[in-house]
Formats: sequence, C-alpha cells, structure tokens
Amino acid sequence: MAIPIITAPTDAATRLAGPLVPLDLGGGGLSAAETCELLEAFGEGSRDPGLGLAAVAHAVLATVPMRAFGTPDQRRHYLPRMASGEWTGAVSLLQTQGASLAPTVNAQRAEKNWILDGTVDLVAGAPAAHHFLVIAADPDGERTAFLVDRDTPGLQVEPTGSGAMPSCLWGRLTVDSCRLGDDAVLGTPRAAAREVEPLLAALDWVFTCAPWIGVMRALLGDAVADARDRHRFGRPLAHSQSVRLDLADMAVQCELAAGMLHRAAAEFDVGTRSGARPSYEHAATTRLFTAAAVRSVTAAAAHLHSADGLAERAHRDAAFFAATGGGGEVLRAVVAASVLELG
Amino acid sequence: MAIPIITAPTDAATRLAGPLVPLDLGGGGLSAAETCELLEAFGEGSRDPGLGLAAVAHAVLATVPMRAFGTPDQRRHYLPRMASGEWTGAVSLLQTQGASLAPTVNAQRAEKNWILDGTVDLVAGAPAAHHFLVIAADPDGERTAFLVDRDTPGLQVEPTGSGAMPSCLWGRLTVDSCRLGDDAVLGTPRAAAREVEPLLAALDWVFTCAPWIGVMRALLGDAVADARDRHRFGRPLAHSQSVRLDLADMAVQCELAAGMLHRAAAEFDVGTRSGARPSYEHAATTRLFTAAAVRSVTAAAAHLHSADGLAERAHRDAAFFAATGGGGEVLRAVVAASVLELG
Amino acid sequence: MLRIDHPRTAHPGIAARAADTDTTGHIPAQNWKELADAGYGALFHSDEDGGSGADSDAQVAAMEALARDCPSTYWSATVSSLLCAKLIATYGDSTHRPLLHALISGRRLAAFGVVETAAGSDAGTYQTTVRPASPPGSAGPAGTGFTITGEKSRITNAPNADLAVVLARRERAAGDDGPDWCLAFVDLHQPGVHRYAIPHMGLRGMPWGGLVFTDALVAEADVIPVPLDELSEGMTWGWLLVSVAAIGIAESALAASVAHAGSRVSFGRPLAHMEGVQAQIALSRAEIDAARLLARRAAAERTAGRPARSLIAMLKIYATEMAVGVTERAVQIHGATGVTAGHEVERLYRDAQMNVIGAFASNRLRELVAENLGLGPAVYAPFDWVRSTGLAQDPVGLNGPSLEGT
Amino acid sequence: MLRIDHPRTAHPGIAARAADTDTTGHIPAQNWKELADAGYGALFHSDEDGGSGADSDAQVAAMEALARDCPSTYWSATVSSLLCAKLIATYGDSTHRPLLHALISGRRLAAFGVVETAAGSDAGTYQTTVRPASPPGSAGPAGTGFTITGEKSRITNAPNADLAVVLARRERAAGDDGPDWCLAFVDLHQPGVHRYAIPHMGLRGMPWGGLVFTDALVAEADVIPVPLDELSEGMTWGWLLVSVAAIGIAESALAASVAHAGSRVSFGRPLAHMEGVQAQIALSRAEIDAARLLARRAAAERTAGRPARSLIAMLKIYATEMAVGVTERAVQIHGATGVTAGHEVERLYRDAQMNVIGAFASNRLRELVAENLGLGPAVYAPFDWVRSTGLAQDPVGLNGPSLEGT
Repeated sequence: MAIPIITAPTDAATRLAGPLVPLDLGGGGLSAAETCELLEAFGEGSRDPGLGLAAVAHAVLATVPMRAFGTPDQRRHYLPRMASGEWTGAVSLLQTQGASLAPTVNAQRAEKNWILDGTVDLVAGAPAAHHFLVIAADPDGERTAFLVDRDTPGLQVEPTGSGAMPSCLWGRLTVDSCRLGDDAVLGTPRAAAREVEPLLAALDWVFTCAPWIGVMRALLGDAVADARDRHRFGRPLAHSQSVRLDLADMAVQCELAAGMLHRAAAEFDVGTRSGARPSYEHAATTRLFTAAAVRSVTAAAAHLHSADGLAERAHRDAAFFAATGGGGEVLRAVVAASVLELG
Repeated sequence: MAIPIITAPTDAATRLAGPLVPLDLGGGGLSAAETCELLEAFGEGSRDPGLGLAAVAHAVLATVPMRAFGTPDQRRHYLPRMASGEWTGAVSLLQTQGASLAPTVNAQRAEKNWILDGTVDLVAGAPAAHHFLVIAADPDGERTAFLVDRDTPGLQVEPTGSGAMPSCLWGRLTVDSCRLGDDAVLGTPRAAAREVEPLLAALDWVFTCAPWIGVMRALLGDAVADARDRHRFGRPLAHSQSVRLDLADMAVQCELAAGMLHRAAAEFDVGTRSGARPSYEHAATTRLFTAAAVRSVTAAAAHLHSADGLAERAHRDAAFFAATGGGGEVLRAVVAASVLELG
Repeated sequence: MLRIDHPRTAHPGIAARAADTDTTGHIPAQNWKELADAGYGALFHSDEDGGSGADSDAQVAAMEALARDCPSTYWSATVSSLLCAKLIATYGDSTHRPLLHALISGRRLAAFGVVETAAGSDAGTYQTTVRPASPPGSAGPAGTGFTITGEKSRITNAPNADLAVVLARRERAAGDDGPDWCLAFVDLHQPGVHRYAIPHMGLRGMPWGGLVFTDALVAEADVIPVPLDELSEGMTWGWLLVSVAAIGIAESALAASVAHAGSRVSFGRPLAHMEGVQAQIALSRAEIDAARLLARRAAAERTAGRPARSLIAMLKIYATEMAVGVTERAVQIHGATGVTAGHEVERLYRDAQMNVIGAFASNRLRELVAENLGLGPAVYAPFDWVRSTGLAQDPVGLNGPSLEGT
Repeated sequence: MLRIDHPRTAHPGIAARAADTDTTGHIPAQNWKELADAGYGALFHSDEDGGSGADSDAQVAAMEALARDCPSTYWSATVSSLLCAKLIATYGDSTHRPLLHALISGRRLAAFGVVETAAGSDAGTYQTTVRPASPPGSAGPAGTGFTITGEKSRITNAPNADLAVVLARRERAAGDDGPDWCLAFVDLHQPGVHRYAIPHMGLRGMPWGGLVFTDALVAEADVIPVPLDELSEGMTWGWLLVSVAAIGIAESALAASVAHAGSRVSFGRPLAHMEGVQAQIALSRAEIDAARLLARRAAAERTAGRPARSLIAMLKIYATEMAVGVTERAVQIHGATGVTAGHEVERLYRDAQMNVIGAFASNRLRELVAENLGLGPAVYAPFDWVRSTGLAQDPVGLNGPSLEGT
C-alpha cells in the first residue's frame, strides 16, 4: 500500500486514496472511467506494478463494495477516512474470484452475532490496513461479506513475503473465534454470491488492469529510448527492422488493452446513471486480454535493461498478474459461460 | 560457479568440472552428447538454472576452446586442474557472440607482449575464477583470444549483482595496461573471428540449453504433481481439460527442444571423429527454438507455486536466457544468413 | 444488463447467397439491389455529398454487418462506395458530383487502381503514366484531355467496374511544377482498356484482377494532381475497410463455432462442455472485442477528420492477423466439417487470409507505427553484417582443427 | 561441413503435376506409375512381407520427399501402402499375402474406413456392423461369410479405392466372447457398396469421401476380431503419416519463401534483406527442424516395435500446427502472389490445415499425452460449475442496487 496511502494526505494522495468515494463523503467523486485514467497515469509515473495494485486494492476493491452495498452508517463511518488516506482497507486476491477456490473462512451464527474462523492469504495491503473485507461461508455453504476491523479480538495479521509485486505489502489474515455483529455484514446476509462476489470479481478483473496500461506505456517508452541509444552489429537498434516490428506490436497491444479497459470501466458509470449493470463478460474479457497483452509486452521488453530495472520487475510481476484474477482457467470459463450460455 | 566446482573434488564434482577434458588430462572424457545428458540431469536435479549455467561456463565455454585451440603446454597447464575443480575458468556472455556487440577490450602489440585495456561485463563465474578467456581487438579491428590469469598485474575482478541467475556468480573484469606474453594467446593471433569466436558462439548456443532441458522437465514434473493435488471449482486440477492441454504442450516442448539439442551436440562429436564441422545453423536454431520453448514452458508453469519457488525463479531466468546468446535478433539473423545464403 | 451488441446479420438474402457467391465467383445482381435499397453506400457520406451522414459507430456497424453476411460482397461494395467515393469526394470537384452519386447509390461500381505487377505497394516501381492526349506543340488540338497507359494488377472490382480511380505518374510539360503523381478517374468502358481476372484463394466472389490501359482516354477534369504523401491519408479508408472485413469474418467464424459447439456431441457430451473448446471461444471473443473497440475509435477519429494513420495502421495489423487466428480455431472446433468445401467456416478461413494481404502488408504498417513512435524512418542497409562478426561460420568440433579431414 | 540435409524432391514429374492435381482434384495415372517404379510402398515393409525393408530414417525421408512433391498424392499413396498395408500385415494371415503385395506394389489402392458421420473419432457412436451372411440356424448355408452394413465418411481414397480396411462392430453369436470390434477387409467393387466424394478445402487431389455398405459381402477370412485398444497402436501409423505430410508441406513452403525472398525486390532491395522476413524464415527453419527430428525419433521407435504412442501423438500435435504457421508465414512473405489460385503457396496453405484435422484432432491427442504424464484418464463433467461460484453474473455498478431501474 505504501506511498500513495500512507504519506501525509496531500492532494495527490487523497486523489488516489478516494477517487471513487462520492464528493459528499469527502472523496474525489470521480467516475469509473476517470479513475482508470488516474490509475493508468499512476502506473506510468510510478513505474511500479506493485504500488499500482496497492492503490487498486484500497481505492477500488475495498471501497466500491462498501459504496455499493454499505448501509448509510457503514458508508459514513468508513468512506470519508478511506478517502483521506487515514484508513486503508484491504482485500484478499483469493477472495475476489467468488467460490472458484474453496472458501477458507467459516461463519457461524451465534445468537445475534457471527463467529468467524479461518485463514485468508494473499491479502493486498494487509500489514498497513485498518480493516478488511472478508467473505465467509456458512456451514451450508452460503456466503456472507464482512467488514472486519483490525482491532477486532481474534483477528491476527501477519506480513508475508512475495516474490512478485513486493511493493504491494502482503499479509495473511487469521480469524479465531472472531465475534462480529450484524453491523459488520456488508450487503444481505448469505447473499454474497449474488451481491458482493460478482462485484468484487468484476472490479478486480477491470481495475487491476489500469496501472498495467501505464506500466506497459512506460516499458514502451523505455524501449523506444533504448532503441535509439544502443547499437548491435554496429548499427543503432532503431535501424533494426526486428526491433521496430517488436516495438510496433508493443504499441498495438497497449492501444488494444486500453480500449478494452475503457469499455469495461465505462459500464460501471453507465450503471450509475441508468441502473443497467456492467457486463461480467466484458470485465472478464478485459482481464483475459490485458493479461495476455502484459505478458507479451513484458516479454518483448525483458531483454532491455532499463535504468531502474523496470523491465525485469515488470516481467516478474506479469506472471503474478496473469495468475491472479482467477488466472486464465477461471477467466476462460467465465467468458465461455457467457458466450455459450452455459456454466 | 558455486557448489559443483568449489566443493571438495568429489567424484560428482569432478564429473561436472571436467566432462569434456580428455581422460589423459584427468577429465571425464565424455562425448559432447554425454556431456549434454549430464548437464540435463544436473539442471533437473539442482532445479537451478543459474547453477546449470555456471557449470556450462566453466566446463564448456572455458574448457572447449582451450581443448580445441590450446597449445600442448596450455592444455597441460590448465585442463587437468580445471577438470579436478581446482581451477575455474570464466567467460563473459557478452563475448560469446563474436563482434555483434562492439568489442570492449583493446589489444596493443608492444614488442613481444600484448597490452590489454578495457572492461568486460557479465562474466559468468568471475568472482571465483582462476582465469578468464578474453577476446580483445587490435587497433585495426582484428580480434585475438587470450587466457588471462587472475593474478595478472592490471587485472581487476569486481563481483556484480544480477536480477537473474544469481547462483551463477557474476562479475566485471577490468584490464588496465595488462601485459601478456604470446603464451597467453589462444589460437592464432588476430584470428579469433574464424577460430575461437565461431566456436564460443556455437558452444553457448548449444550447451547452455542443456541444463534448461532439465529445468523444464522439473517444471513439468512439479506441474503434474500440482495438478493432482490442487483443486479449483471444487474439482482436482487434473480433471481440468485446460490444465491437461497445457501440460501436454509443456511435454511436447521438452521433447522437441531435447531433440534439437541432441542433434547439435552430436555434431561436435561427429566432428571429433570425421573432422567434419558442426553446423552453426543447427547450433543457432537449437538456441532459438529452446529459448522459445523455455519461455512458453516457464510461462505456463509461472502460476504454480512450487515448494522451492522454482516456477518463479525459472520464469525470471527464462527472460535472461532468451536475451543472452545474442537474443532473438542475433540468432534470427544468423539462421537467416545460413538459409538465405546471405549475411 | 447493458450490452453494446456486435452486429448481427443485416441482409439475410445476401447472407443466404454467400456460399453460392463464393462457389460461382460472382456476386448476384440481387445483392446489389438489396444494398442499394438499404442505402448502404450513403452511410459513409455527408448529406452535402449526397449521403445519409451516419455517425462513425453506425458506419462501422453497417460495414461489419455486411462483412458478416458476405465478405466478398462487402469488399466489392465498400471499395466502390467508401474508398473510391471518398477519394472522389476529397479530390474531385463539382463536376464529379454525378459520379459520386452514382457510386454512393450503387448505380456504378468503381475500382481503386494502385498496385502494379512489379512490386506490391512500392510506388517507386509504378510505371502507369498519364500524359496529354496531344502533346503540347504537336499537330493535334492541345488541351482536350489526357491518355493513360500502364497496367494495374490485383485490383478489387477490376474485372467488372465501370470506373477506376487510378494512381498514376504525370508526364509534366516544361514549367509544370505540380506533383509527380495524380489520381485519374478512368472510364473503363472504352477501347483502350483491357481487363483480366485473377483467381484467388479467398473472397472468391469478389472480382479481382488487372487493368491494362493503352492510351485510354481521360478527360482533363478527371486528372487531379496529388502529392503522394497526401494520398496516403486517403488510403487509410482502405485499411479501415479491410480491418472491418476481418472483424466481420472473425465474428461469423466465432458464431459458427458457438453454434457447432452447442450442437455437436462427442464422447457423450456437447463440445461446448469441453474446456479446450471453451478456451478457444473465450480467446476469440476477447480478441474480436479488442479489435472492434479499436476499429470504432479509429473510425471516429478518421470520420472526424483527425489524423488517424497510425491508429488505423495498428488496427489493420491486429484485426487481420487476429481473424486468421479466429478462423483457424473455428476450423479446429469444426473438425472435418470445417474443411468441407461449401461450409461457411471453410470459406471464412480462406477469406481471412486475404485481408492480411490486402492493402499494405502487416510489416509495412508496423514500420509506419514504429516511425510514429519516434524511431525515425526505416533505414535500409544490405544484409551483410553477420559474417564479419565471427558468427555464421561453422565452428570446429571438440578436438579443434588438428583432426580435420582425417 | 556436416549437414544432414532435409529431403529434396524425389519425383520431379509428380512435383511438376502437383498444381494440376490440385486443380483437377485427380491424381494422374502417371504418378502411380512413377511411384510403383520407385518402389515407394515397398520401403515400409520387411522383406518377408514383400517389401524392401528400408530403415526408419529412410522411410521418413522417402515419405517427406513425396509429401514435398505433392501432398495429395502422398496422402493417397501412403494411406494405402503404409497405413492399410501395416494393418493387413499385422492382423491378416498368409491368405492376405497377395492383397498385401498388391497394396505395397501399388497395383491396388486401399482406404481405411474408421470415422462415421455422427461424431468424428468417438468410436462409441459408430454403427457399422459385420454379421454372418446367413445367421446360424437360418435357411441359408451357414458359415459361408459375412455381410457389412453402415456408412463410413471422410475417408481418404473412398471414392476410388479397390479395397477398404473397415473398423466395424461384430454381431456375435451366442457363446462368441471375442472382441466387440473387428477389422473387415472389404472389396469395394461389388453391388453392396455405394461411394461418394466430398469436396474439400485442401489436399484437393486426394480422393476423400464416404463409403456406404448395404449388406456388402466379406469373406470369412477377411473379418478379423480385434480389441479396440489394441487397434489404437496401429492407428499411430496414421498419425505418423499425417505428421510427415505436415513437415513436407512446411518445408516446401519454406523453400518457396526462400526463393521468393531472394528474387523479389521491393523498395529497392530483395525481401531477403528485410529482417522481418528473415525472422519468419529463421523461425520456420527452427520449427521444421524440431518437428523432423522428433519424427525421425518417433519413427525409429515405432519401426522397432517399441511403444511410441505418446511420442507420435506429440509429433502429430506439433507438426501439424507448426505447418499451418509456416504456410501462413509463406503466404505473408509472398503477399498477393501467395493467395493467387494455382500458386504453390496458396495450395500449401490450404493443404496444411487438412493435417490438423486429419486423424485424431490435436486436443484429443493432448488428452492422450496428459494421461501418459500421469494425470489419469480424462474425466468429463457437465460444464455447470461457474455460476454457483458468484462469478458469471453481471455485478452492480458503482452505486449498488439502490439506483437500478431508475
């Protein structure tokens, strides 16, 4: 989570902390499309896929479900402080894919309370987070979304290392007989499968692509500069047709992925106006396409040695990006389910 | 270079240190084909592309040019100690591609000596090496191969970090008015372009592939085990057709790359018997094909989390592998030069 | 739920005749009538040019719909009513209004004559020349018109067009310091014109072939000097046309794949339940969407008159190669059915490759994109830099040179 | 310099007629004569079976050489003299010696009837059945032979073969606990046989179509009970055949590309000097080599009688898809020339795809390889696991459900 959130709440930090928090709750009041542009620019400027992911985890994955399904009290309690950067919210990337992975947190009803037990790994931003969005399954398999504050008794947060995206601080969450009231439930109890889960999945698929668009542009810019500076066989690389063709393909992939992203993001805005829903198919195809674009752009850039090692880091992080959001197997199944009207 | 060379000279270490050193000089006396098999097994067993490269740098790149072009004195002086693991030889991967990159070391004739000045980066095994194979260019551009001992006055070795292949210890070599006698010349003076350079290029193209064949097999084995253990959508991954198809393609790539390697390696042996020369085209296509196979196999494996992080490391190192040996641009040009009878 | 749907068939009659159009290599007259009735050509042109002024999204949607129905008919109709008509609208004047209307309404058909037999898209090699019908100072009455001589090849509509918009060199009189090149609007129904057809792998219904001009007459008003550079912006209409053809072909191939996967049962289950098939369909869906979104954006820029050369070049590169991949997957999903002559997918597979070849080739366009990225123009040097490096030589074997030849 | 060269043309006459063979859809009689004279079919068989017993490298080289010369002729000849003859040699007995010799020498042509119209390679759906000509206990003389009834489709050589090796179900008498399946060697020149041709995209010269048996007669000795499992090892000859076809097609496409690149001048320089073209050629060179080396290895294993099913499956997957890629690059290098009907590259592009489809499809073979890796047999489950997970549902927009429908 690091820099953009944890620094003093400058304007820039505030903008990145709460772009999707409405103006009347102290946020940026940006549209989904504008937020994507902001995240693209952040990815390009920071040259750090991990930081970009950290920003998405807090400002989109932890924020939007609360905006969409939160009670007025929940919204008033959390969103202004999340927008200012005072509080950070965190979400596990293993919980943004519905129940395609078996749930690892159990919820038991005990009188007026819920008792949560279990462990969630790969929580983006966990070490610095103030609260967590956690999905837990009933004994009969129905799932509910919870807002769990860091100081809740029974909650433990443990920082974890990660080979990829290290600047998005990672952690593991353990809940041990963690007692929560009904006011900790986000949305309808036992209805996460039709409320928070589809939303989280689509947000993950769409918005995590945005910083990568910026990173790909940075890689392309580096590669162009590199081709003008370096020589091989005594000729500038910029004269090498294979280098030129590769750079052209990198540019094509950037444009295509950006187009996919902008359509999918705009649907979250159309939804806010017309009440129509964003298309999960478009969200999934966006991620499927962008993951492939990122893989091919980072592979093409990987033999360059950019000043700050962006090409190497991006190549490493690209594999992580391609494996999260469900990875190709989940995304292909989801898109196929839509196109084939099966699933 | 690390483990296989620096440990006490056990049988195993000796085998890996000197497979291509003739028996009468204390080596393993293996054929090129047998050496490839040994390196494949080492890659599979060590699960470490960096260590595999370290073994190739010493036992092939530093050894074979000396065996092929060394004077009887040079061979007797160096090869037995290289075979025992007592001495390690090192070569820069920037000097295995002829003059496709501009030479960075200059050689001046001064009476009966040669004076070397310049810097060479990306020297595989430099920190622990006893001597170095260095190519240097005359003022008129003709190139000569030299054997430079570590204790030569004017020689400095500086360890360098590397994002990829860290277990192949890397270094930078600086020669500052380094004075060498004619006995330090390997092969004919001013004839590296037709003697040592084509050999070094072909050895790099062919033999660095061998440990990767083993690494790919290890990745495939891990992936198969993983598919039997893990679940998604409540089903074992082994039941997922997309997983099965991906694993089949990994296996296909392993077989194809191994076939290419074995042809190219065997030609070094045919050469020893018939005097016919190995084909540079076959050497270059082997590397071109294997680099692509490694990229696709590591990309397919990259979303798996093997116990020791092999998948992540291999994915990182694959980019390095694809960029060295000249990278696609040099290899494609070399193959095209052969096929099109141009260049 | 919001879905900006991809276009479905717009001309069921044309779609129903698509297989026959391919087999016979001939576009039925009924197709032309239906397109004229639908006002297809008018969509691309403003009211003042005699069109109906559709916005760019509607234009792309209409193009794709026709490309889905019958790629051959789409190519033939769109080359005439979009590409050629745009060139006439841009470079012609009021005297060309009737001609423009005839193309837009589909009453007349035009071909765009650029490529010659020597070397594809390299204008430097073109020989076709326009010269004054009677050279100034000769015996005949001067200034009454021009003649054109030369051969254009691999031209859509060449075998049956009424008119060709031809790129030609100008033979300039002394003191004429205008451009070296011109566009000539040439009536093809005259004695100095010979045409021939070239049989081709895909888009078989599309007329394709050559035009041989031997002192064919061109009216003075129909020869318009144009700098070559400027013309290249006009050609982007052609790249857009080809790109949308590719997208329509890919969408049809995907639709056929989805239908086949849903109905074909193998090993007791519909193909649609096989993940391998699902993966191919999902990938095709994502790739077609990406191409279409870029096509809409590029068309919006181009229609608004903004420079879109690089964007349309990117589109052409991607969309045409994408469609080859999508039709390939469709053939694989269909199995032997997909290679049976007369099957839609067999036809689409052949059609798709034509778009990669049509207009500028992919690598030529990649060069253009690279230049636009700031890499400078392509710099050619003879390929002679490998051998001097010590590479590209067979090395010695393990034992070095000592044992050679023994 | 040592070069294990890839085969060049072996049958110049057959190569010279390849374009015509494609255009007319008919293999000239002269081709058959030249193959017989060259002893092509004999290479695949041991001396004792009446062959010339070439080693496996020589077999692969001869196959590839013919595939380079004319893929259609190669398919037709090799299905008969390799695949069908191997099945007869393996499952037949001494009474089939004359038949075997006739196929090996090329005097008679055989088809291998496996696939039926319902569902490609899923044997579970096959209906063709062999039953006793006169059921035991009926009025007629028992035990004089069998009849076969059913339809086999998409069969190489079906339209003109003399004989078919047919996979069929056995109608078993009570007490017969032999296999459910048999191979029947069926004479196709008899009244109970109807045949038809299916026009196809590539390999147009190769006869392809269906065989309809209506109580066609089969002699008792020509019905050989075989367990289905066992037969699948025999089919690997077919996969090898297809793989080598793909390699030959790819090599021809590369050779044409190299020749074209060396002679075609664009923008003042031969294509061969363009790095983009060089990259395509280098990649094709590497991929073809990889496939050929695997083919030689697989053939050596198979010829030596060792199990090579998984290896040949890998070869078939890779070689056939590789050839599609190589011919695609060849078309791109050739530009419009490459899609002109009658040009070698246009034909090879269509031919290449047929090999992907022919015999088992790629994903079926990948399943087989996966099983061999230790993943267990394919386990099918209806595709119904996505929706219950909370995925595959349109989410709400930014403002949640409260504003929906407003």
